Order: sequence, then structure tokens, then C-alpha cells
Amino acid sequence: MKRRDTGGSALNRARKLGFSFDGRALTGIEGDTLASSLLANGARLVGRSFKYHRPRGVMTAGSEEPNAMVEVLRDGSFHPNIRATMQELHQGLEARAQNCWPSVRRDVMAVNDLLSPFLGAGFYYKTFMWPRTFWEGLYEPLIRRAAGLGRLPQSHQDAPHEKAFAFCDLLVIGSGPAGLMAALAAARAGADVILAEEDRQMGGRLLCDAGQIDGMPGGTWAAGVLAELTDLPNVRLMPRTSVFGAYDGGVYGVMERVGLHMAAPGRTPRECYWRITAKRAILATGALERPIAHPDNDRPGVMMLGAVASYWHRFAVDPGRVVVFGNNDHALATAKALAADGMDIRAYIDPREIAADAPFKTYQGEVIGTRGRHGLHSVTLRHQGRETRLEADTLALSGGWNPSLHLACHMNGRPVWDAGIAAFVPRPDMVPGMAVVGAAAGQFSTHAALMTGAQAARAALADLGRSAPDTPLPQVEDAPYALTPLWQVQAKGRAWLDFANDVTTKDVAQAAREGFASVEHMKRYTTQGMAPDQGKSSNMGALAVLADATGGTIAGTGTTTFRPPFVPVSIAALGAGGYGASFAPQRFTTSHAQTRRMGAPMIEAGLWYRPSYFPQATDRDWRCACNRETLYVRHAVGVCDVSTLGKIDVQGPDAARFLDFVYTNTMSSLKPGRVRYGLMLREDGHVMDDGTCARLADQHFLITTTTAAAGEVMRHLDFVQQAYCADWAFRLISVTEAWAQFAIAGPLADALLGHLLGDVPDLPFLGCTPVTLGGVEGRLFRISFSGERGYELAVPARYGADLFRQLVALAEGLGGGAYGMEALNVLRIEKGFVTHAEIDGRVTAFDLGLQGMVSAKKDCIGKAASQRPGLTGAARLQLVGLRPVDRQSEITAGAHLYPCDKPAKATYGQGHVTSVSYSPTLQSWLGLALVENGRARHGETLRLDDGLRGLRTDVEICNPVFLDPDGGRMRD
Amino acid sequence: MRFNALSVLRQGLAGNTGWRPHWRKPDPKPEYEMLIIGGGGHGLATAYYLAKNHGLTNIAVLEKGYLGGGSIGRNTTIVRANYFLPGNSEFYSHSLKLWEGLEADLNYNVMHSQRGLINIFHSDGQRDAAARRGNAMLAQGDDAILLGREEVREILPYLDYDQARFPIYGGLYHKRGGTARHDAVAWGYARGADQRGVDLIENCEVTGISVDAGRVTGVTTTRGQIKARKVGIVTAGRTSQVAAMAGLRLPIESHILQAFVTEGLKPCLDHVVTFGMGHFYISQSDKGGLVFGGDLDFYASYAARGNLPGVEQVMEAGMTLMPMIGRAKMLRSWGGIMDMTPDGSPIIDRTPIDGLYLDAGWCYGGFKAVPASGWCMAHLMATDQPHPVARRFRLDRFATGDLLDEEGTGSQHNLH
Amino acid sequence: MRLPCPCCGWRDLREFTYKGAADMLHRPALDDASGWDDHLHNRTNPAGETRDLWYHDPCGTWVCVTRDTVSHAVISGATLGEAR
Amino acid sequence: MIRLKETSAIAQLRLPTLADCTLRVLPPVRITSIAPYPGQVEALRARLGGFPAPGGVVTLQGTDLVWAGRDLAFAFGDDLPDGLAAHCSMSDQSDGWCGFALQGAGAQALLARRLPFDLRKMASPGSARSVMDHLPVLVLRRASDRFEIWVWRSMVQSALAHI
Repeated sequence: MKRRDTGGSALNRARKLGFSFDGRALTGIEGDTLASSLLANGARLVGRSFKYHRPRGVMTAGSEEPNAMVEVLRDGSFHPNIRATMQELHQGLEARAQNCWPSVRRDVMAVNDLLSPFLGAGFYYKTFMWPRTFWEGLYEPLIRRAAGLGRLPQSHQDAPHEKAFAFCDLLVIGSGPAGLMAALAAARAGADVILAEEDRQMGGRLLCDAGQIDGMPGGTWAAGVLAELTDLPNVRLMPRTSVFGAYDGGVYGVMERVGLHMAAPGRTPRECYWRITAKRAILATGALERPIAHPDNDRPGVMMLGAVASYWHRFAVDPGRVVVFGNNDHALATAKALAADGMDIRAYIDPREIAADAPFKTYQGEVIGTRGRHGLHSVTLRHQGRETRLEADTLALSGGWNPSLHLACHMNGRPVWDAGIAAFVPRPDMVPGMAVVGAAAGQFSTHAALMTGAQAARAALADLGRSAPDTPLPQVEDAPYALTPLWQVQAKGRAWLDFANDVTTKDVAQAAREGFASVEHMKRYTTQGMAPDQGKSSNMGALAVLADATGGTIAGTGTTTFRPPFVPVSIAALGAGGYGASFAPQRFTTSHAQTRRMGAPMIEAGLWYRPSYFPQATDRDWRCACNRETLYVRHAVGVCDVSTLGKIDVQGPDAARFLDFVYTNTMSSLKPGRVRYGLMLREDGHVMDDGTCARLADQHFLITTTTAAAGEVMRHLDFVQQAYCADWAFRLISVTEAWAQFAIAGPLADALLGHLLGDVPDLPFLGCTPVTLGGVEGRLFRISFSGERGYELAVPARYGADLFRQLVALAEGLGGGAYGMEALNVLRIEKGFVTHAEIDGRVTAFDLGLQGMVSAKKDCIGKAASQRPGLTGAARLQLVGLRPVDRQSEITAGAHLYPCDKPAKATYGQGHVTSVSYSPTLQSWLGLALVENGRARHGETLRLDDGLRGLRTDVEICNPVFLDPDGGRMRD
Repeated sequence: MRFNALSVLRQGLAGNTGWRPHWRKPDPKPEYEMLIIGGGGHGLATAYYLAKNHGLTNIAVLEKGYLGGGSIGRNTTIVRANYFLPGNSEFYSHSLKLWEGLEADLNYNVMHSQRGLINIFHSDGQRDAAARRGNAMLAQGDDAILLGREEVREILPYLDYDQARFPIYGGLYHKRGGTARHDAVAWGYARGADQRGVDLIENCEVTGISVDAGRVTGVTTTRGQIKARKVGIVTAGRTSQVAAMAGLRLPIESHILQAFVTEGLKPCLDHVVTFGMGHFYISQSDKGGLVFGGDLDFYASYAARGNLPGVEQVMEAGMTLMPMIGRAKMLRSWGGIMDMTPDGSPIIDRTPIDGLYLDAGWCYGGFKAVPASGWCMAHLMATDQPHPVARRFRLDRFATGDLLDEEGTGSQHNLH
Repeated sequence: MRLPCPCCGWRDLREFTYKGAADMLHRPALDDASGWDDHLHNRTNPAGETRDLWYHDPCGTWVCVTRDTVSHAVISGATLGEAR
Repeated sequence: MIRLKETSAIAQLRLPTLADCTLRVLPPVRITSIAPYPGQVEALRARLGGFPAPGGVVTLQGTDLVWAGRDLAFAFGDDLPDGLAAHCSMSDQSDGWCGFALQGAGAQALLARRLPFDLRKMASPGSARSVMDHLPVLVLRRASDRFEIWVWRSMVQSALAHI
């Protein structure tokens, strides 16, 4: 193989590019792919096969390539499994062969090929079973090391990827004659058209076909159409773009190679992952040529005829001495055209009878073998009962064409068998809104491609309510296409079907023999079609061989299912935006900057960030900070940002009625200016959330949710409203973002407020009132999540940062300060207040001892289901407090509880610990737990067992309210 | 024919022409003692254990397509026993023990690989939940280790410890967790049941269930009427339709779960890793593909295919947890149909119709359950008593409130 | 998949949150235990046309969507008031 | 007596330089949510002098009424007549939202890449609610080449990263 001196429509011969393959310095030309430049350099051996490590070379010129997968080195790292046929060449490109050691020429794993009689289909299901322990230790690691293809570097740093949306009237997929014609007709009618083409150059087979359109070479015609489309504002041309999936509602998954394959992409994203929503789509993806399963058809130098033509025309690759093995008119015509163009075609072999008017020798016969260790040297054929060996550098196969209808099958549609072309063709409406045209629909002539493309565009325009100007069809001369199916050559030796997964005709026959005779069984048993090319070139052949083995017809044996993606797509692109911090939006409170300045480590709370604790230089560890902050609240005053709690404004004449319906307790009896703790159930009777409900005015309530459940509660309330009380006069709206809210808690809370407000309103416990802070209107609530006398003060969010700063300064002046989530947790555990550690979605009001809050006088969401027998009673896990018998003995959340005289076995389980903390106030570890029949067992001692952390200690069940059970401190 | 290294050697030397079908292809008889509707993993395992444990062999498995073509043929192959609610714990513990002896029992290499499963957690609250789970596993006699962040880093150095939106706090390590070759499980049970005399009837769709005076009497199929005294519905993914033939309306909604596999790669991921915050789980198959998935697509569907928002959610979660997979390429995606129950746990129970039994509602955890499900369903059908480890998988537990809600998300089918 | 919001028109699946079958639009009487069991848990779960409930998060509208669970064809959308 | 300073969530952010369009921060504006009670839309429309249909914007003197969701409009501006409370709920949303203006020949193309709905069909003036990478947004179209993107205050940094 070598480069021709002339030709190569894709090449810019003025620019030579240096690159390397397996450390060998080579030269290519701008416009080359890695595959074309390797072929032009005579490098036929480019990789090793998956299972038998057979030498392999380039077979195709497109994304369907089963063999030529390489690693591409870049920036000190590398990318595995890159198709050499898709990798555009650039200056300095470094690539190397994969799945071989120590080198692609001398690969020690090639020993597998010698063992192949024992490694046939499904061999591993029958052995490697003894002894049992050897599987993970020996057999499996060996299998894993031998399998796989490229290596995945453990790299975190990579070029960025992008994702985007687009909408259009018509998406045309493929830019061959059919696609161009469709795009042109639709674009001239003014429709918004996106034309996507996988290749760098648009034109499809017009780029490598010698046929004429309107009296000019096909490529020239294509260039003219593209020039017109480029100038139209309603057309977006997307070369280097693969449409990889068809999804519901006219949505297509699309991958655009942006910086990928470029020498110096700079800050350009490697790829952009598009979600294109198209009202109509036209699939014009052409057809894929299929190989013929003859013995040793996998040798480097055996290629598809269409690929040989493509490399010849587009990349000026001279394949040397060529033998063509075909079974169809198109193959013969192509061979003649290539010979006329100067290709050294030595012979054409076809099992059919062929007219002997060719400029090369023709044989009616079959190829029955090939030779050449690392690349083809000769081809053995059988004709008229004789065997002949022909020296050759390239064997070009053409077993006919399969319409490239994969995308049409993505919605479970099954194509139909067309005996005329011995291939599956799409049926109408397999994907709603998508028409399939040209070769993808089995219409192989250029005339038919142009015609079906124009027709489909007209139909799409009619659906869109647009009139279509008459776009005359160009004149083309049509070559007939006839073939006699030839799936496998009956001869001695192994004949490959699936090159990428090393599946031979023998494997398929063996699968059938072992009862795996349905297509799906055969595929799964042999792994046929599951390799990186997803059976693009082999599924059809395997189906035919299976039909043969089972004595059935192809149509009766079945079809194959194509699932997304059409070509493999990088996870970095599909997951663009997931890397690093952008996986989920971040929500910051107004006090965030100040909190960070104070050195607080932040923790996630839903999407929010909240301070864990506020460290001081004297703290030995976080516990010191936590204890200190806890004691601020117990002995002085603490300040905490509670803005993350959900806040929902409920207004209207029926607002109270609605709240009575969604809360277990009654809110309509609440007086304006007062606040009540409320419990919401899911309709299935379990606790959904808790919070406070403040009646700001007669028809105006403000309710709070927990931080984590805010979104869920809003959706729930909207549902209840729209489903059950749409005609009630009230409205809900979230005001979470509008307000900054701070807890001010501790015996000196009033003193702090005095400094702040001058005059402290005389607010009873669970009262609320508007306040003015230097002209700013705020709200003051006397509520407490700490059990101390406390307030929550809310101001419009723009004042939050400054208010927090001033509150902290004032608190510090009073011997207190800011407190974080750790101290907040201690404070609430000391009081037995629950959070989502206890409200874990499985607990009921009964379990929490809050059954009294479920009003007997009214219906509410969840009430009916909460009365199921299994949701109440002694067998339920009930909320209790726990204290270690030795107060300084650490206890842990997640530990389980057992009777002291029983082992830690599941059958003896009594419950588990939900939350723990060390209480600096009570000088003891405290825990909250859910314990079977717990409320009746206060005073009992259980064994706490945390086997995971090797901790075991005796604990006493007690009232979950450890501190101030009467509530005097917060009330008085 | 017993499978062993010698038979592989002998057949290899003889050109692999002497292998025989792994199971027969019998025509259905007019009557059997028991029928199993559904030739997936659970149905085949039920038939196998009916024959093996209870000596009942006058049984047929009726499969509308090909054996193992349902969920057993399209899952992410994870095998684990890491449940924490009594009722689930003992069942999955039993299942894992059966897995550990499965190859010897079936004489079929299902490639059960106990490579270890690590569930990553991302907050103190999640650590507490993981501890509760791990302690439940220990109390059940299974294995669990609580790992800190640095210990996770030693085992899984490729996770992103610096930039993840939800930082890694640690992991719960279940060493006996792992994977298995899913198709082989179906084939192994099929071969085992067939060898014991069970008729496995493919391409035989049940079109009606005959009930007379509250008792099941047989079924109508595309291959004729078949009588039987007892019929088991083991058709996860299509349970509602099959049960409707007997007039039953079930606590099941069908949803899609998508899964993905990459192109083959050399060994790079030696465990099963799950990521609670992002609903993401991943392992590497023996062939080298990364097999991974995430949450449901969340809408009721029988289409066995999903949409892009679900795809993106999984890919984004993968990128935030282990960015190295960005360079791998997704090769194939597919969707399975999940029987979602209102508490996320399965049903193995009698139905209100005498002689009609139900094994259903596996949500997206059915694969690992196959051995115990078959074992317990066989016990139920043979003895009319629930097996002790499956006694809480009752059909009436939703009415009574005796729920098994591991996720704590309540009676919304798609949230489990 | 694209779904019809009565306010916003056809929108992408990613803007919606799914709840479940439209059976849930009718609450049984408080003391109808078996009615509640059926309401909360049991589903016809058709393979074919169904009606189910979706929340269009951006605008806050709950939508009752008529669609096909096998083909994923989406037929229509209605507010809950219209759907009841 | 306390004096409270205002802090903007957005003013200090570094805005990216974009091709073919400019991105700038919108000054704070008074935003009042107006949610008509059932059957009150007509009465409200009469009192206000207009009320937006879904996707619509009604410009009154000094105030724009912007459709902002189901049964919901946002009034951008200070001038609202009295006596609305009988017909609707109202809340002050001024501090909950931050706005960016995107203007220029490339504004629509840039925004279209980020939003999962068909921006080609959006009216001008017009309003839409949507999500931008899991982040709720209110998009206003003021002119064919002028858009406003309003996001929750707490998410403004993430929003900017996505634009």
C-alpha cells in the first residue's frame, strides 16, 4: 500500500503532517484520517483482536470500523478505543496499538489463537468451577486481563465538554445524495433545517463515487448544494456530528466533535452533546457494506470494497494488488470503475455467473482462504472445482449492503426483510415523525436517493403546513443492483462474522447445536454483535448463518434490535456539567460570605451550604467548638442562620381551611399573631415533614418546612390544592428566597434584641409580630428549636448579610456567638426534637408520640391511611431517649439495640439509634432511638451494639426530652 | 452431560461438534401438576427448586418468548445482601448463601464474582444510615465494614476526592457483594430444571387463566389449553397484565430502568461501587465493559427504553464521582421494565384465588434475589406455607400497614 | 419525551416530576379502608393508554396526561380540574 | 438604633465576556407576586388595567405584569393600585430574585443552547418559566435581541456558571 501521486479529494497536499504510530514516526497529509495515513504508509497491522489476539488491520472507512481501535496519546495521558477511521490526523498526533503486549507484532496473548478449539462459544460456562475459591483469585483475574480492549487512565483532568439544546423544523441525518436533496428542498421552503453529518466532509458517498449528477461529478453537485445551504439563514450545517439516538417526542441525541481530533483545540470543548428537538426528521444515513464469511477473512489487508474505493478517491491510498470478492452488480461496477481509474485489480471473484467484459480476470467462485502472517500475501479461491492462489496486497469484500437504519429501530420498531436486496429495510413510522430515505431505506440507486429525499422533504413540509417550491430532480444515470446472497463460504477453517468480538461461523453453529437457536440466545451465548461496532457489519451474516444452522429462513429466524447509541459516545460529553461542583446547583445563604470569613467548614444541606461550626484558635477539635456553641445558647445567646428552611406564604379566605386539611392539627383556631407547631403526613399516613405555622393576619399564614423537604412539600401542597380544592379561595407561594431568617436563642436573647431593636416587643411564647429595624420591615417570631427562650428574626434577604454580622457581634458582646449545625444538633437532641434522622419516611405520628396532634375532629391528608393496624401499637418502633449507663461512654447513631442478655443477632433486635450527641449541658452522651414499644419501656436497660465500629455499651431508655421536660425555659 | 474442564478439552479436540442442547424443547402436555408462568430467572429457579427440594417434576414453565429474555437478561448483575429491614435482611442473606453454592449446585459457571461492593456516603447523616445498615447486616450474619474517607481512597483511588459536589465521607464495604453473569444464571437454572424433568416451553404465551369457583384450573396459551392444580405467576415486568387475566388488580406500577455499558476496557474497576447521592452504581464486566446505571426514568412504561434526561442524570453522577470514566464511551443502553411496589419490596404470596400464587414486585432488585425467590416460591407452591425468610412478602401488607419500605419514600411506586 | 403543560405548551420531560396514575384524583371516604388501600397501592397499570399525573415544576401546574405506556405517544394534557 | 446595609447577591460577581452579545446585571426592582383567587382574574384585570395570559407580559404605567406561573403574575415596578387584596394574594418577591440582561445579535442563539424549550417561538415581549441545568429560571423577552434571565437569589452563582 502506498500513497498515489494524484487524487485524494479530502487531502490538502500542500500540508504534510508528522505523526507517530507505536513510536514510529510517520508522515501524513492534512485531510487524512489516522487510518488513511497508516494505510498510505503501508501500515496494515494496527491492532489485535479481542479474544484470540489475531493480527488485525483497517477494514472500513467509517465509524462502523470493527478492528482499527487505537489509543491516542495526549497531554501526557491517553484515550482508549479510538477508531483510526474517525480520528482526523493532525500534526504531532501520537497513537499506539492496544490490546497487545509487548507489541502489536509480537503479542504474547496470541497464544489464545492456538487454544481456540477450547475457547469456543460459551466455554467459560462449562469450566473454571473448581475449586470454588479459585474463581475470584485466579480464573477471573486471568480472564479479565486477557479481555478488554484499551486501557482507561485514572485521570481526572480533561478538556471541557459542553451540552446544548436546539430546536428545528426538520433534522436531516446524513448528507449523501438523499440527505442533501431533502435538506435543499426543505430549506428552499423556508423551514428551519439542521443537516447533521458524521464525517468531516459533507456529501456522503458522492465523495467517493464516480457517478455523474446533472452532468457533473457527484462531488461537484454536492459542493454546489452545500454552497447554497451555507448561505441560507434557516439552515444549520453540522459536520463532524453523529446523531446517536432517537428518543420520544422528536428528540434526538447528537454528538458534535468540536475540539476533538484537533491539534490545538485550546479552550474549545472536546465535544458538544446536543439535544435536538425536531418536528420532523429524515434519516438518510446510507448503507453499510457487509463482509463475506470465508476462512481467514480477518487478516490485515482484507477490507470492504467500498472502503477501498473511499481510501482511493478521498485519500489517494493505493491498495496495491487487489482481489475483489463480491456477490453483487455494484461490486463489479465498482471494481471496473476503480480499474479504469488506475487501480491494480488482479481479479474479481463472484459465485454468480459474470459476463467476461472486465479489464481484469474474473472467476466464478469463492475465496476459501488467505495467507500472510501480519498482513495479506495471497488469496486462495475455489472455482470450477479447482483451487487457485493469487498473490494480493488487498482483498476487497462486498457481500451486498445493509441499509443503515439503526436510528429507525431505536423505538423498538422492527424492520422487514426485503428479499430483493437480501437485507432488512425500515417500515413506515418506526419513529414517529421520521422518514427514511435513500440507501437507508434500501433505495440504493442515486436516482432513488434523490427522489426519496425530495419526496420525504415535501411530505415533512406538508405536515408542517408549509408549501414546497418545486425543486427539480437532478438527472442521474442509474446502475442496476442485483445480488445473490452469500453469507458464508463452506470451506475448512475459521470464518469470522464478528471481527471485533472474535465470533466465527463455527461459534454460531455450535450455539445452535447447544440449543441457543433463537437470535437473542445465540447473541448472548456467542457475544455476537456486542462488541464496539454493535454488530454493524456482522449481525446480518450471523443471522443468516444461524438460519442456515437451524434450517430456517432469515426472515423467520428473526431480526436484530438496535439500541442507542448508533456510535459509542463519550461519557464525559453525555455527563457534561457533572464534573466537579456543577453536578447540582449550589445554594448560598446571605450569611455565607461572613460565615466563611469566620472559618466555618460548610456542609451540604439539600442543595444549601450551612456552617458545621465556627472554630476558634483555642479549640482542640470540632467538639470543643460544638460544646462552646451549645453553651452559648444554654447560658448566653447564640445566633444561627435558619434561612434555608422552606417558607411558604398562604393567603386567602380559605387559607385556614386548607391548612387544616394538610396539617394533622388544626390551624384555623390559631389566632393572628400566633405560631403553632404543625405536622404534615403523606397520604399514606407516614410523617412527611414538620414545621411551624404562623398566622400573620386573619387570612395570611406563613408556614415553614425543613430544609431538605421544601421542594417536596411545595409540590405536595400544589397537588392537594389543584386536585382537591381548586375552587377554594387561597394561594400558595414560596417566599424562601425573599427572606433571611436568624435564630436568636438563649437566656440573653431579649438582651440582644434590646440592643438591636431598642424596644423588645412583649411577645409571648409562640407569638409573632412585625418589627422595624432602622426602617427595614422585618418579622419576629418567638419560637425555639433549642429549648431556650428564643426568637427567629426575618428581614428581606438584601439585609441578611449585614444583620447576621451585627447579630454575631452583639451575641459575642453578651458572651455568646454564632452556632453551627453541630451545636444545633446537640441542642435539639437535648430537647428530643426530631429531624429527618428520625422522620425517615417510615415513622408515623404515633411512633413519635405525636398521635395527639392528629385531630379527631377533621379529615386531613394521610389520616385514613395512618389508621391501618400495622401503623400503631406495641410492635411499632417508638421514639425514646437513650443515655449510656456510664454517662461518658460514647454511643453512636446507626447502632442497634438488643436485650442485655442476648447476642447481637437480628432476631433479638429491639431497634436502633437515630441521633446522638454529647451534651455539655448534661455532661452525658445522649441519643434518640426508635425502639419496639419504646414508650412503655422507659427505665429499661438495653445493650447498644455497633459491631461495625466495635462499640458495645449498656444504655437506659428514657424520655426523649432530656432537658427541661416541662418547657419552662423556652416558654417563660 | 456434565460440564468440566475435561469435557471442554475433549470437545475442543473433536471440533466442538458433540455438544448437546442445554435443555430440551418439549411440546406442552395437556396437564401438569403445576405451571410456572414466566421463564425468567425467578420462574426457572422456582421450577428448579420445586424439582430439587420438593421432588415435584410434573411441572412446566411457560415462556412467551425465549428463556431468560426478561429482566434476567437486562440488568446490571449486582449480587448483594445489604438490606436492613427485618423481613428483607434474612431473605437476601439466604439468597447470597445460595449464590455462594450455585455453581456447584447447577454445574454451570454463572461467574459469581464476590469482588466486593462499596456504597459511598456523603454526609454525617448518610454515615449514620450506612452504620444502621451495616450493623443490620452483621446482625444477620453477613459481612460489612465501615470505611472512612482515606480507607475508601486506598481501595478506590480513582474517585474524585477533591471536587465532588457532594464530598466523599466514607463507604460501607460489603466484601461478599459482587456480580454474576446474568444470562448464565437463567441458563444454569433452565438446564438444572430440565435435567430433573421439568418441561421448559418457549414461545408459549399465556392468554388466559382459568378459574372455577375461586380455584385455578389451568391456563390458555398460544400453544393450547393446559390444565394444572397450581399456577405460579412469575412474570416481573408484565405481572399486572398476567394477574389481570385472573381478575386481580395488584399494587404494582411498571417503570423503566435504563442501564448502560461501555466499550471493553482493560481491568480498571475491581469492585462494585454505588453512589447514594447521585443514584449511580457501576462495575466492570469480565469482558471489560463498564456496566452502570442509576435511577428510574420515573414514569410508568412498558417500552423497555428510556429517554435522555435519565441518561444524563446517570452520566453526570458518574462524572462527579469518578471522572476517569469520561474517557470511556457508552456503547449500548437499554431499558428494563420494573414491577414497582408501593414500598419497594417484593411479593411472594398466595392470591385470593386458590392455587394461584404470585412472585412479583422485585422493583429493581430482582437479580440478586433469584435463588432465594425461586427457593421460597417453590416452598410456597409445594407446601402452601410461606417460607420463613419470605414470610413478610405478603400481598396484603399494604392494606394492613406492615410495610417493608427500605427507602422510606412511601406509597409512591416510582420512588423506591 | 415532551409533555403538554396547560400553561406552557409542550415542554421537555426534564421539566416535569411524575407522581403516578390519575386514580389518585379521587379520595375515598375517611372510613373506607379497602377503598384507601386500593387508592394508595393498587394500579390497573395498563400496557397501552393511561392517564397519569405530572407536575410541571417551572410553573407549578399539575397535569393529567393521557399517553401510551407502550409506544410513549403522548396524547393530551389537562389540568386536574378538567381531569376530575 | 440599628441601621442595616443592603448587600447585593449579584453586583460583585464577575461576568463573562461573550461573543455577539453582552451580559449585565439588572438593578434591583420591586417584584410583587400577584396570584388571583379562583374566579377573580377578570375583576383583577379590570382593577389593574390588564393581567397577563400564560407566557404574556402586560405593560402598565411604571409596572410590567409578567406571567410567572400557574395563576401567578409578577409585577415588576412600584406602582400598584390599592384594593387588590380582595382578589388575589400578594407577596414581596423583590429579594428572592436576581436578574441578568442578555442583549445582542447572538443573545437568542446563546440562550437557546441553554434552555430546553423552543426559544424561536417565544413572544416579544413574553415570559417563560423553565429550568437551566436543574436551576429554576424566569425568562423574559423584552425585544427580539434582548432577554432577561431571573433566578433565585441563592443560586445566582450556579446560574452564572451555566450561562
